[in-house]
Amino acid sequence: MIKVLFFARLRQQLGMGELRLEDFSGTVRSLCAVLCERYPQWREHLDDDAIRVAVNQELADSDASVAAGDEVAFFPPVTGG
Amino acid sequence: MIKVLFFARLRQQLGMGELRLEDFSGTVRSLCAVLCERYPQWREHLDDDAIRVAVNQELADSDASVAAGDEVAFFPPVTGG
Amino acid sequence: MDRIDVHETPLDVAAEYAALQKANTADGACAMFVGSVRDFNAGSAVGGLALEHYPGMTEKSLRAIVADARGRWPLGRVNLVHRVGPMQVNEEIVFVGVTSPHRQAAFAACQYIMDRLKTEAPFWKCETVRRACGAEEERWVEARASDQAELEKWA
Amino acid sequence: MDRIDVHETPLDVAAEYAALQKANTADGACAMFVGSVRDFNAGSAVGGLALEHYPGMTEKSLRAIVADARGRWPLGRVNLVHRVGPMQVNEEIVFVGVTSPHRQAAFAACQYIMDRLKTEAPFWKCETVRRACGAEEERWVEARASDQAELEKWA
Repeated sequence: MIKVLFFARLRQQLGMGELRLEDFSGTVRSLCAVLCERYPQWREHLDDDAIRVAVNQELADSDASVAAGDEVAFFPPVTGG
Repeated sequence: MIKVLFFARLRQQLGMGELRLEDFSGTVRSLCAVLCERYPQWREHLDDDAIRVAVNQELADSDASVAAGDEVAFFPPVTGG
Repeated sequence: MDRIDVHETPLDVAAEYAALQKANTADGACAMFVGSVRDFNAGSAVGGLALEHYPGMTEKSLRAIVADARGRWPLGRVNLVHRVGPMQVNEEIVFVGVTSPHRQAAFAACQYIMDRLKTEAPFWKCETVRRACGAEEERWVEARASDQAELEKWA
Repeated sequence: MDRIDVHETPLDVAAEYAALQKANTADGACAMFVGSVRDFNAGSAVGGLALEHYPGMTEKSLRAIVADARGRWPLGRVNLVHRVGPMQVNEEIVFVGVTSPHRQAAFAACQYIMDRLKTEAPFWKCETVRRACGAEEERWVEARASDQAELEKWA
């Protein structure tokens, strides 16, 4: 099982902060494709070069691998400080 | 009359913090020559490229003019902060 | 040696400085930065701010940034505190304090930590904006290209 | 707008910060630097310090430096306090605090003020050095070539 998190503006746009996905294994890019297939209205928000990804709480790129037990977070560019 | 001040290490080396000079008019360089003539033992301390000069409380170079009423200070490189 | 903290209560800059300085006889230099809520941003009057973060990742990210700073400069104490949740105009959002025997190292490390934090620590600001008509609305703050550009000087 | 002060009593960093921040809703950034007396310098244990200055020129010099900083960056409040006279190890010598709407301006101006102060404000440090044999002696601190070199980045 994979835990997927969304933050800030993206969380509001998708109307969801967290979901769990059974039986996924692949890259961040393919995870994103799976999500956009399941929720087509997410594509415009999720399939965006500005969106950042963290795998297991570390910044990652689209080629990073994701497997059972991982936590993947999608979020807009950060604006703290 | 010109007021001449010495600070820090230089003040200790010359054994004097302040003196007044009557009837001088010229450059910082010539003022320095007048002082070294009057106090030959000052030459090794005063005639040194490291020594800084301020005329009327602003940093100046050897070519700056000095005239009656001016305050001229000689001091080592600053070390505050 | 490092104090890294994320909390919802107000920052106490005086206490943070005191912790950096107390009985610290080896470091002659302390550089600090405080970021606080402005009353105006991107052309609009701001009435307040709410800071969202990614609880699991935040401290991890801040620790990695501070560790990288320590790898670049000889640092004594490092103190990095970030507030989250709702806050008012003029309240402090972030404190970074760094001590070192050397002034240049303290300044560089403090600025480096802020530049990295601004581009990779998972915080997001949502401003309450006051319209001319008196209405209030919430608006997510946009990331600035200039923050990304600042990173290049450390590459 | 500028607070520039030279005095013999201890610095109060918390009060200086409070003055920079109080009801300052326009500036989101505050960069600060504190220099204090180290216990070790140029290979010797330091027991204390005495700071000599040129009373007539000191504030004039500091005001000129701050005015030049204001000419280079958009600054809100600037607060520059330098202690003179005798002081102990770990006590603060100088505080520089700068606020601005922009983080980069605050950092740059704070560092610029320190770099200029270090090379042109008329202060001289005389350290009390403890020899291995237990004897104490006074020693004028030597200027550093690195301080002069730092100035070049502002040329």
